[in-house]
Amino acid sequence: MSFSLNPADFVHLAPVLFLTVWACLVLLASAIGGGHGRHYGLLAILGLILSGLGVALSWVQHVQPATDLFAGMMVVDRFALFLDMIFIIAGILTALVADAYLEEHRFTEGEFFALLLLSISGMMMMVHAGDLVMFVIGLETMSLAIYALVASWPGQRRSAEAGFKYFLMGAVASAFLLYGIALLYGVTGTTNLAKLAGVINGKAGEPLVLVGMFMILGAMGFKVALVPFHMWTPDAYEGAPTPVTGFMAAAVKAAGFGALLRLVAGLFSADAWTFGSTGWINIFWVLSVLTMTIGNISALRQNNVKRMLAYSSIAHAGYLLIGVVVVGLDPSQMGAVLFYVVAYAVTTLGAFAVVAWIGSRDVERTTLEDWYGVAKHHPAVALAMMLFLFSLGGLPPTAGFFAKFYLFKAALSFDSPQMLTLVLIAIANSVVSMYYYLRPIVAMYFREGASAPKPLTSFSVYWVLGITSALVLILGMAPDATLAWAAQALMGG
Amino acid sequence: MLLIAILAIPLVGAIAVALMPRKDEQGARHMGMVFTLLTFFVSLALIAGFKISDPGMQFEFSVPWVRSLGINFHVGIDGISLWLVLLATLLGPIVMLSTYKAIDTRVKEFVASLLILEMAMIGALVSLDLFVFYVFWEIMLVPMYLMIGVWGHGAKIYAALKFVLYTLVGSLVMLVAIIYVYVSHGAATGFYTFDYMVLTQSVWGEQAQIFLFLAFAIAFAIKVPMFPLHTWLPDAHTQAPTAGSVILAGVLLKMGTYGFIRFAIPLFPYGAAVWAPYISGLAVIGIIYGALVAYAQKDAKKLVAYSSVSHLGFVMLGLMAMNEAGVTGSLYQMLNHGISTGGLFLAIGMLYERRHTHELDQFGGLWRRMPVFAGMFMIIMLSSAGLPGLNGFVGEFLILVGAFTHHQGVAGTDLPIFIWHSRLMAGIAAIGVVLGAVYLLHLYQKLMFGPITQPKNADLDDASWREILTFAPLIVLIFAMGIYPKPFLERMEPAVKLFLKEYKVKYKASEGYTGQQPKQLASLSRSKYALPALSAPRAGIVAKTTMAGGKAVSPKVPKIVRPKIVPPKVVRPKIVRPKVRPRGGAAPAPRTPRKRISPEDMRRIRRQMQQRGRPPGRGGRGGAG
Amino acid sequence: MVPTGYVLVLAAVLFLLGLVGVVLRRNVIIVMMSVELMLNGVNMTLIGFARARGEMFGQAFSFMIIALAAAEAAVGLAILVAIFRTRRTVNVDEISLMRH
Amino acid sequence: MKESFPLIWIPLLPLLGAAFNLLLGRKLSRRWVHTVAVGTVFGSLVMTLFVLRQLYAGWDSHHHTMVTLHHAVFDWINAGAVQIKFGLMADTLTGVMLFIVTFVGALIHLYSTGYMDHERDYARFFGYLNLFMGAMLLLVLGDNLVVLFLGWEGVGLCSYLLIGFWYDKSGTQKLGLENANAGRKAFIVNRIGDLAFIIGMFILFAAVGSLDFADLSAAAAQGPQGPLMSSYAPFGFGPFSLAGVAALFLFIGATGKSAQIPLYVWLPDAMAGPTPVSALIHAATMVTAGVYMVARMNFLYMLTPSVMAVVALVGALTAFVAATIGLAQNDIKKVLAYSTVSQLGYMFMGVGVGAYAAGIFHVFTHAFFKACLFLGAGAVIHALHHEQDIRRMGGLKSSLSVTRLTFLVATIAIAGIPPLSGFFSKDEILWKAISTANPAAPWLGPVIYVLGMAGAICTAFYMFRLYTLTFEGKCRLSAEEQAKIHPPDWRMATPLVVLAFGALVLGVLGLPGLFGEHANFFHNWLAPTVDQGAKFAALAIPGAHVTPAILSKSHGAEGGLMALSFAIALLGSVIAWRVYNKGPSVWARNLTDRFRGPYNAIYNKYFVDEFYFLVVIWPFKKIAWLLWKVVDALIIDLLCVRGSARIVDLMGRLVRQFQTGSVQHYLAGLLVGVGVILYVVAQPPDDFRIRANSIKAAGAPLKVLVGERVFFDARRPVDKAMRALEYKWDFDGDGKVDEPQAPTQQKGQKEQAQRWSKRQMANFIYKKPGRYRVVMDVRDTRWHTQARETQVIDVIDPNAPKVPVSGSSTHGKGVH
Repeated sequence: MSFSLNPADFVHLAPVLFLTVWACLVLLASAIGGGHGRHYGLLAILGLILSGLGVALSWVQHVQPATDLFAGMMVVDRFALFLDMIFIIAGILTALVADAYLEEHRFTEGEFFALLLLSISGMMMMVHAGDLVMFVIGLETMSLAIYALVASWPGQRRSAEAGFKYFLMGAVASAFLLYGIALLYGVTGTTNLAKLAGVINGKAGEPLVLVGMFMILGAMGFKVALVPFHMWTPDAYEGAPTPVTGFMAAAVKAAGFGALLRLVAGLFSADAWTFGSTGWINIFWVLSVLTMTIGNISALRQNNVKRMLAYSSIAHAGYLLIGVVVVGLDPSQMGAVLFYVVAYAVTTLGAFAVVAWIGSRDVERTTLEDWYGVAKHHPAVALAMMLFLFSLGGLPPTAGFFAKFYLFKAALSFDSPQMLTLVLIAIANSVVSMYYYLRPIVAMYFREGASAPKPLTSFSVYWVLGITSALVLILGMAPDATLAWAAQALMGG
Repeated sequence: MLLIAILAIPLVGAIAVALMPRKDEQGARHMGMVFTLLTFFVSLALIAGFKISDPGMQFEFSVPWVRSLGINFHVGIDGISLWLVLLATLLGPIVMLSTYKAIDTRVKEFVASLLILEMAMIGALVSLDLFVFYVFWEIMLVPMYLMIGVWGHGAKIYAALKFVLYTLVGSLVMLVAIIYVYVSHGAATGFYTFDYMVLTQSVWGEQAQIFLFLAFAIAFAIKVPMFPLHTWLPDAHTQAPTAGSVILAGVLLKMGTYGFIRFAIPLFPYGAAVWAPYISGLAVIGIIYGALVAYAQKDAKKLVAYSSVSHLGFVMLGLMAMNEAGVTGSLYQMLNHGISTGGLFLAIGMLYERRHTHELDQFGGLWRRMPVFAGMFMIIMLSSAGLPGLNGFVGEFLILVGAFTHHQGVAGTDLPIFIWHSRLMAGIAAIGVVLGAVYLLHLYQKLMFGPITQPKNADLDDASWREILTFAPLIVLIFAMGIYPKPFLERMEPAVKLFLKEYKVKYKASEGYTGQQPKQLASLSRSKYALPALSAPRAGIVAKTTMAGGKAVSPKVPKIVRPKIVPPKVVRPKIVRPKVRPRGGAAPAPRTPRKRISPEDMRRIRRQMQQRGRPPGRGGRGGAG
Repeated sequence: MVPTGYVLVLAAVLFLLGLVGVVLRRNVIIVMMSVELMLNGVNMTLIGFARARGEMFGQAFSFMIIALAAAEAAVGLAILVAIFRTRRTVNVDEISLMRH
Repeated sequence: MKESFPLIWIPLLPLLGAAFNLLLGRKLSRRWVHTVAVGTVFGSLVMTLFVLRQLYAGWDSHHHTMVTLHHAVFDWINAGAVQIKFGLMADTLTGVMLFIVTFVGALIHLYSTGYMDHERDYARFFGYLNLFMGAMLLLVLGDNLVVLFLGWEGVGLCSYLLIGFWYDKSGTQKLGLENANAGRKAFIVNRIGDLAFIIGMFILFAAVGSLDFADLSAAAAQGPQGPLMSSYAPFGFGPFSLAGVAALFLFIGATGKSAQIPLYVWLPDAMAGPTPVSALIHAATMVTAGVYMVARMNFLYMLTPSVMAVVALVGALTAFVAATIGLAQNDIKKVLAYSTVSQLGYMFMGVGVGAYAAGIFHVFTHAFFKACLFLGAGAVIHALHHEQDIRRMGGLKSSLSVTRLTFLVATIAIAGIPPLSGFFSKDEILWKAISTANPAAPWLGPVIYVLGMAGAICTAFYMFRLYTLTFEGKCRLSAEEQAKIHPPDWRMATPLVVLAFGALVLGVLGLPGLFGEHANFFHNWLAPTVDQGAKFAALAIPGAHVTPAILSKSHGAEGGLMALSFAIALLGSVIAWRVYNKGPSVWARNLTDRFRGPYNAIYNKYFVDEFYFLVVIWPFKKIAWLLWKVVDALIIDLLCVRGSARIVDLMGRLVRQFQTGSVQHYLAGLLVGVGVILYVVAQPPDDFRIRANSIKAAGAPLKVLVGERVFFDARRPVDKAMRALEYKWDFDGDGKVDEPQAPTQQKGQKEQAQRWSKRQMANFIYKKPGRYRVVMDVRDTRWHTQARETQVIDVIDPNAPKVPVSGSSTHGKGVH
């Protein structure tokens, strides 16, 4: 294998590298500056904006075909750039929320933002990966940072426990992933995705390849919280500091699905892998049904809003899996999945921002009782939360509705009874899910609170709420531009 | 543009009210009043500008909304929707007026909800694009949900939840059907659109129609509500505040029946014909059942709620008669029900304001204290009971005549058994008229007659001027519509005629058509907006279209070679056009067949997609390594 | 020369042993060691394959995994310390504050 | 001949009066109220007189022709085939009804100003009364059934409102709901009739396509070929002629409005209303609407002798039954109420035998004497401060002399004693009844005649009982009550006198045939409208001969029967006079004691109300309650709606039990997930299809021929599985592997079973016809997993095509 370093590759990689370096700078600054104060958040946001500009520039300047960097280790295509943009926006919004949140709950700030930036750079590596090795590096960079973020609330038992559970399961999942990669390497002799895709086609029946493949998919299922690999999700989401939870639901999920799509639509796209009773489409079909159903019915009676949203995120992973199946059938329908990812990310960030907003002074007010009467004292926030919940439930005119509609449209464009069944199951799930999405609304609007909540007062949270609710409405009512971008974000394109 | 104005005014009003200071409750009420009145007066211009003899859509307006999916913000009204729109705009100020005293908490939010609700209802009534319709249809849920939940009473949370979930079940099934219609129509014609005017020009195969109609029908039947799907209604009505009940009964329930007449039947005439006997059977059951159960109620609001089940059974029965008398009667009865049942809810709401109960046993002998109120209540009650000379009679009479002469209008059901089936149906339904009198007189007697038994009732105030003013428009309409219905009927007539004509044409066309794909008929178009030019993409892959601004997406996006489709000339309603032929262009457009997909097909499609859509990047990379 | 198959089987056994340890052991330290064992199984697989193919990719990858394992251990132990501080235990069973 | 006339003003005037009084009357003085109320009705009366003048001018008594006045007001209900105009029409029949309504109505309005003088809701009362006038006038003026129905329901509404006028008092001045209940009963019973009425309308509409009387009668005049005579057999019953069904339904409607069996039960209760209301609505006008309707639809009834027989029989039965009930009532108004029911029975008897003129004539005379009776009764009640029990009255002739005199005249009239009006009208009906010749029921004439005569004697009896108990003998009231008796003022007395005078002399308008061919003015007046016998006979319409032709020519018979009915009436009167002359007598008490059973039965109105309660009302309430509680609340809501929600919820709770909080359990879940997926993946593909000769089985078994070499292969929809698969086949289902074949026969079964072929194809020759099961085993050599596919195949012998493919005895068992 010849290996030559093309200096131009670094230009393409600049946003990722920049972010990594910036993370280190933030860390350094916090080490020097003592770790407290508002400027770290702003610093992180500045870095994200700069990186985002780079990504945008890359998108505009992008010429096809996709660029392979470092001898195929990484690839720059619009698919990855689109996801990059999601990560960065999610990062900015999370940083804004965290800024207020951390100040209120008084824990270390500099490291937090450094970890945030690091995890974003990991995600970017992950979706840019052209090689399984790169993929692992990105995944681990992201995961390790997130483990730390989850457990970053000092003195909070729940935070540490959540971090531990997430870490341990993540480590095992990583081991599975690595073992799967090792097996694939053993059979094919390469870990480059493009090369693998060529070689692996003829080896569908090989036990080692199959085991490897499904170990990798299992590990990815863990990352995006598919049933039955989902069990860490509620605990980790509940225990993590709320901005981190939002970030996990939005960005980590997006990264996971991005990577999953890379794998299924890139690596395992051969017919023999895809179709038939043992192809991954069938398996994902079943997983999709299981994931959305179990996610939804588990959320039904949750009195903890954060945990309920965690289950809801599982359910949404199930819906997204419909998109994965669709992309498996027709890669040009990628736009449907990506739009859904965007819509879900924006909505869930907003929802978790509200959850973060309402708690104060080391207390996260996450039970429904805590939410009683919010609408009376804070009508605007209640309205925004209602918007997010309706978006999650898929009521127009919100982003969630349009995303769901677009996804179902993509699924139904195959006149296949199986897809119709899947959509109908998703429909039934939507109805069930509406029940628990309405419960916080009931608490906020229909109940009288014993005492007025004392939420965060920092203006940055309100910025986030404003931005996310505006985005939810824009994506729901004027989705044209986003649709066009999502439609262009084809893999290798 | 007039319709856009009618839609925009309440929306602007809602925003304006939302921005008002929280303390200024009276100001919010006045603001709401101003905007609802403004909407109403602007909507009166619809009557003025309405061309009576034109059966097609009027005041049409269309602007692309989501270009890449062929969604247009397409609105318009015809004789079918005209009066319903006016009913909605009329009930707006009436309801607003009725809430001046009834709502005293969170007034600002209430007024905003009301205005949003009004906008959504009008939107659903005027939209001519399935997607737009669906959006408005769902938006209606939210303010109503809040109204029941926030300003309701009793088990309001349960009722609100039931209302939303019940409705949602149906509407999501409808969403699937809408998407199916869109996708299959696009695949067959290469013309992806949700535009009602375009979609109605195609017929689907028999089997597909049966299922698609069912999917639409479930959504609408829940909203109507028809017999076994009605249990959300009593709860919602009982727990809702007066304004909510009035709007719910007045306009919201009409959405179901309107949906049948506007969407379900014209799109799937064969399916409608197949299901019609069952639906009319359920309608008749609903008539009798609703009346009986209404009689058993001890709660005034529940009684009226069940009476809605009975009344809307009449509407459905008339609709399923598929002849001019029946359909016109249904339309008319929708208005009547809005006015009379809305009025009943208003009246019961006024009693609630005074006594804070709906229990029949808590009242009695009110006439002595409230003669003016009792008189107005009497008129509304009689209108609901279908007394000749009042509006209810005209609708019920037409419906029953229509149902009775059902066989004279429907293709394919001329067997004697159907004749007698329909006559039996109409005969049984007519029993509902008697039962209507039974439960309404029961209600009235319990409230108004007899001595005053409860001390609390001994010093009730008679209707105030505000309340009289609330009732006045309804009572005027009750008499006007009962005595001189011509202005209403003559505007409905051409649209109903066209509806039936197209129904018959399309029924004939779909009878025996077993294809998987929809086929286009000789154009039945009534809209100058139903042109492909305005409504975006026609390629096989919807997502891959040009970016906004006309910039090409990428050189890799396949150019799907299709003959340029020349927009046909603006076609006024000329039914006679050549037989099935592709839209517009001279050369037949190649169609992407959309058949049942086996895994083999899936592979083939994928391969095609890969060849077309997938750039050779992967292969190239593979080669490089 | 040891046949490749033997190496692979040994690696698989290591991996499984690690897995069993992770699932069954109650002490968090041992659980984390078991994770390392799993990763070593992976390493061994890689090396076995690489040797059979006569190339160095596997070994290189292994180094990366070792680094990765170290990073994981660092994070893991940090979290463990945090847990121990708040509840004075390293028993897996007792770390179940959040459930259902 | 048609003429135009602004007829709308006749009903519109009272309607405007009603609107005025109901909207403004509360605030205005009584003078305004009754000026407007009475003035508008007198206005209608004047208009009516103009109408009558015009009708009279256009009427030719010899040629039986007339003019009709029309007024097309506006298009009312127009939708497709339904074109209902709001049209009014006046012909001779309408003229009579108009006169009755406006004349009697005007008098009663006048009377009411006195009667209701102390009433609090004065304006409301007159508003309702005017409203009633308007509706009744619309009813008689309508030129189609729908306008008629508008009036029909309108008068029903007014009846409801007026019966419940004292909505918070019961009949005995206590607070209660009885009055309101009575009103509701009237309305609902009427609605039941109306239900039949509208169905009748629909049938006519479905047949003719119009509901105008002109169109309907034109359709009827087409005779047996017309649309009305087509016969139907719905659901295997029948055949019925359409006209018959329609006429029957319309008549059921009439039984509701005109209080005939079985729907008469509301009328006695309706006496709860103020007495002028009883006089106007429940005696003179509204209740005769049914008779008017039948007369108006005479062309329809002529088509169906059987329905006419039903009408006559129901009328006769009602006449008799109600008269018997009247014998034992003690409430002055109840007696009159049953008397009204009974008299209405006579009217239906008349129209039922085709004697429409006679029926209407009885309506006419009845309006006078019955209104007079009710108003007289009202005067008594008014004078006695709402005492209604005749057992407590008596001896009022001195204190209420005018009332007594007019009451006596009316009593004689209703009892049927010549030469008062009642005699002529009733006797004509009886005469026409016995001489009827109904082809559908030849026995009809004598039967209804006997019933009618029996009713007549009862009538005479109870009317004189009423009169004597009220006015003769000694006064049975307490002294202080007697002191408060006051005679009616002029507003109440004038109508009494006028009506009594009418009852006295109006018989001359309908003298029997005995007095000459054209002596019966009334008959001639109505003939252009209702007498279609000759015309219909020419069209061979079956009912044409219902109207008697032969007997009626015999003056001897007519005279004889007249004498008989006079005698009967006199007998009844005299008995009553004798028995009750001195108040409630011992003799009568003894008589009732002796016949306790029959007496109880008639005293309690044959327990009809109780019967209806048991059979209709009680089950109705129970069913309504059950539907609500069982179907709605339990089955739909609890089981279906909330049940499904509960199931989902339970599933949710179950699933969450797995979320134990222990990370190792989560890991176990993860492992199980991976394990299950790997297990599934490891299975060989199961989507094989076994094909024979490249033909895929589609549901039914594959068919091959005996002796043919059949090529089997196993295909997957998606293949190139890249899996190392091996196959073996058993073609005849005998458990032995046929392919790959064992190399030698000596090799054991076991070894053969272990052999596998890599080929996906195989072939075989079937020796015998029958049904076989082909079994293919497939295994994955890498995973060492195995699967099995089967396919049923029919082997057919081409030489014996009829050999059954399975289950035949030659093969022992169907599947090898």
